[in-house]
Amino acid sequence: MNTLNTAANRTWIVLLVATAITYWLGESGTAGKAGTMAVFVMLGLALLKGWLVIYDFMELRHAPTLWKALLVGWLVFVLGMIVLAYWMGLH
Amino acid sequence: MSGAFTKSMARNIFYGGTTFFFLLFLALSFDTMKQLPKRDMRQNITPSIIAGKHIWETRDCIGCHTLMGEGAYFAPELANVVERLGSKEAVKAFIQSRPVDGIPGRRSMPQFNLTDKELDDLANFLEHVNTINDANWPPNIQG
Amino acid sequence: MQYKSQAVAKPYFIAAIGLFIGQILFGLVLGLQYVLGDFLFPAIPFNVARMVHTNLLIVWLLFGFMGAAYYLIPEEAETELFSPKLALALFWIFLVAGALTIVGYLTVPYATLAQLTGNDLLATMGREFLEQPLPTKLGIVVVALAFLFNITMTVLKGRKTSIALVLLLGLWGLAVFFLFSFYNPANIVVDKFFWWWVVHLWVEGVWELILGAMLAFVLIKVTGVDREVIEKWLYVIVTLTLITGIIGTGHHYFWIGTPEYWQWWGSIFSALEPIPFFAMTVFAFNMVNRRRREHPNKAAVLWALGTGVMAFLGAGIWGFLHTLAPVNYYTHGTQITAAHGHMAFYGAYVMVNLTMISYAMPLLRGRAANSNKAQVFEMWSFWLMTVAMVFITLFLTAAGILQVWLQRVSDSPVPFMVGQDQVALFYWMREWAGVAFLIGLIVYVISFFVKGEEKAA
Amino acid sequence: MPPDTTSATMSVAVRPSGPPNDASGARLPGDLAIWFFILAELLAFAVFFLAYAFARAGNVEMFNESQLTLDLNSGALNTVLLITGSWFVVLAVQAVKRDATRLGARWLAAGMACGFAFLVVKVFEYSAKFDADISLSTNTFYMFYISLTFFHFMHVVLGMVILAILLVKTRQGAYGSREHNALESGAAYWHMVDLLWIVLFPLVYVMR
Repeated sequence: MNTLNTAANRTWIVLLVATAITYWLGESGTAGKAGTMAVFVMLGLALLKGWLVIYDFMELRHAPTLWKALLVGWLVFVLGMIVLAYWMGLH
Repeated sequence: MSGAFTKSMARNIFYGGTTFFFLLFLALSFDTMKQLPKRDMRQNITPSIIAGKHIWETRDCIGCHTLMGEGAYFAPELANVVERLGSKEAVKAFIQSRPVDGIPGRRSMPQFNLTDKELDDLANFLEHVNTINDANWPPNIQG
Repeated sequence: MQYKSQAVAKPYFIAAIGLFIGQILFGLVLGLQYVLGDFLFPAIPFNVARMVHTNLLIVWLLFGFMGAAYYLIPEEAETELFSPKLALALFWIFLVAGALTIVGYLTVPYATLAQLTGNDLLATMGREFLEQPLPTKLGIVVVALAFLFNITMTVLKGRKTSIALVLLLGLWGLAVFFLFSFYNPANIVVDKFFWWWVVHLWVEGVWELILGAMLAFVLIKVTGVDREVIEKWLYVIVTLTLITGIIGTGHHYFWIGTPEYWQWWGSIFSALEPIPFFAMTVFAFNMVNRRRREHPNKAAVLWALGTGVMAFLGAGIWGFLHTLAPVNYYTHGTQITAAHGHMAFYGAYVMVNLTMISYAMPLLRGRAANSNKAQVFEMWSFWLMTVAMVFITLFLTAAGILQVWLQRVSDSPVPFMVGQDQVALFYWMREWAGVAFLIGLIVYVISFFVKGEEKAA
Repeated sequence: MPPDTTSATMSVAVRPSGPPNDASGARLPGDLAIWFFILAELLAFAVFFLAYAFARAGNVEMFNESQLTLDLNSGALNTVLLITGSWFVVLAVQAVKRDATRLGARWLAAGMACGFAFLVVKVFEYSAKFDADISLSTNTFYMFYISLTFFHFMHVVLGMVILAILLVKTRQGAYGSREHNALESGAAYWHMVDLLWIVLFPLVYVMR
């Protein structure tokens, strides 16, 4: 079973890689030092991962745009507010 | 048949969701019961306080007053009344001195003709309720 | 009315309206005592009149729910009621027990009533809404179980529809949670904790199932929309109700000594509680807009739509007003709570009962709907009562906001009674709105006796 | 999610709203009812996530300091487990849609294994915390950490129950290329559980 032939398989690989990066950010303490930069990276990764799960795992790639908008909109809104809260935390 | 909205699925989600959230509520309630001893000063509950709660209930004080903010909104909050009036004696004197026919034109508290022991018990109960760790409610002494 | 045994609902509805009138009269007494402090003192002190007001409310709503069940279960299950005789017997037992309780409240000092009725054996009296003496509480359990046995057997031997299922779940839940009223520990925090399992899990839990089932039934009858669609909406609504309402109990566990995480859990989930009420309003209007028949009973349709809107306003919006912990810290135990209480009870449970009565009563009297003249009276009563309730709520909200400002928020907080004197104006205005409500109720009763050319059954 | 056996046949569903097969042939997998439920859950979690984020803005030092005590390894491992479990369920659904139901059943079992592993890792993580006398009432961070992860934990448990039912039904041959509504619905719920963890992991475990 060629692992890269379907979208789901490719997505799985990308998700693992993204998780590894986030883990590395935390483990190596870069999250602490780099601060804002690290937060943008990890939340960007979360956005990518969420997007892939919604499109390929939940198979909403072929769903009505209403439902795509709802799910992705939720993801963008939550991550956006987290960034806002993080920025407020800096001051 | 994709994208259908079947009633059987809706019913199953109703059963699953209800059971899920009731179990979650039981879990939180179980944890609450474990944490309460550190907050509700149950170790200080004396027979007098228990008798005081009985007086509180059998005179239906909750029908006019609030206790920890719950009850009727006709008369003042009583969880912190001992602190507000200054002493248990002041509270007992107030209860004892209620005129039988009330105060003309004013909201009036009935004369319950409580014995001295009953007054002591009730005052002890109200003082005890004030010691409970209720996330420092009310905002001020007025209750 | 397709089944003879549905007629047993009629006495329940009549008793419900009778007790409703009693409740409103005592409400006016209470409202007057707010402004004329020693009105009827010491004969009927405030706490006794309040007991009668709140207990009459709950008992007449229970009569309404039972009448609704006796009316709709045979029709849903497409079979005769299991035992109409049992239903009638229970009617008289419950009515007499209720009447005796009220007489007991009014004629005997509460402490004496407690001694006379075995409160020393098992102390369950003296708690808000649960003031009934022990024999009455036991009577309620007996009546509830026999009632549930009666309608459950009816459904078991007949057609099992989703509406009947949801209604049964709601009524069984009501009986189960009432059992917590017998638990009265010496520890006040544990006492309050489980007291909310009766009160909250009733009005923000299982009663909403009953409300949903009754509304769904009436909407099927008056709009003729396909049962499949309505029952799907019903499931979505009751799912949202329970997944928000059960944990929503947490908004009563902010300040009574329970751990402080409830301030987060309670706020978050009770903030979501208006959603099912909003869904119910969209549902009601959606079904009426897509109706497939013009039902002669216009008043019932008006009540059904009104139920959705007022439940969303009273329970949803006015509930959200003071459900978040940081807000509730200041409004807890003030007139804001009373304002929410009035409109929520009226919008959700009084109106759904009146919807059911308005729909079923003509059929019980042998006609599809009352005459247009009678329906005009009924619509007048709808608007009089609903608008009067809106004003009661607005005036109490104003009083509550002022009370919060004077007694809680300001840098120099005033004592309770000083604050109350300064909001007396709003209590006067609330009392006049209460009188308007009574007029609306009287017009409602009159509408049953107004003649005019009726439509065939 | 045991679908009503009586409607195992192709039940004509009257749809009050939601254009499942609109003009562009777009198709919403699974049952509309599950998507209502998913939206409700996403809303509840969104409010919880934002409550955490803005509560953190209030006292950053305490949150950062308490966060150090979290077991990042088990968090990352759990993320991998859920992602893999989600992937297995996607493969299961695809297999069943090709009428390869035996293969589909095996992928479902694999997905459940990942879910079970997640629960085991979580239980160890919790027991370590409870041994260190950390509870919901220790401080606001731990209250959020335990509340969020426990709320998610119970969603994984419910997801396992759903997968178990789907597994049994798949083995009974209830699903195939023709009928897979319930299977897709259960899969959508499982993917939602994964999506929630994808946001929760960086937010609670890593972000400082």
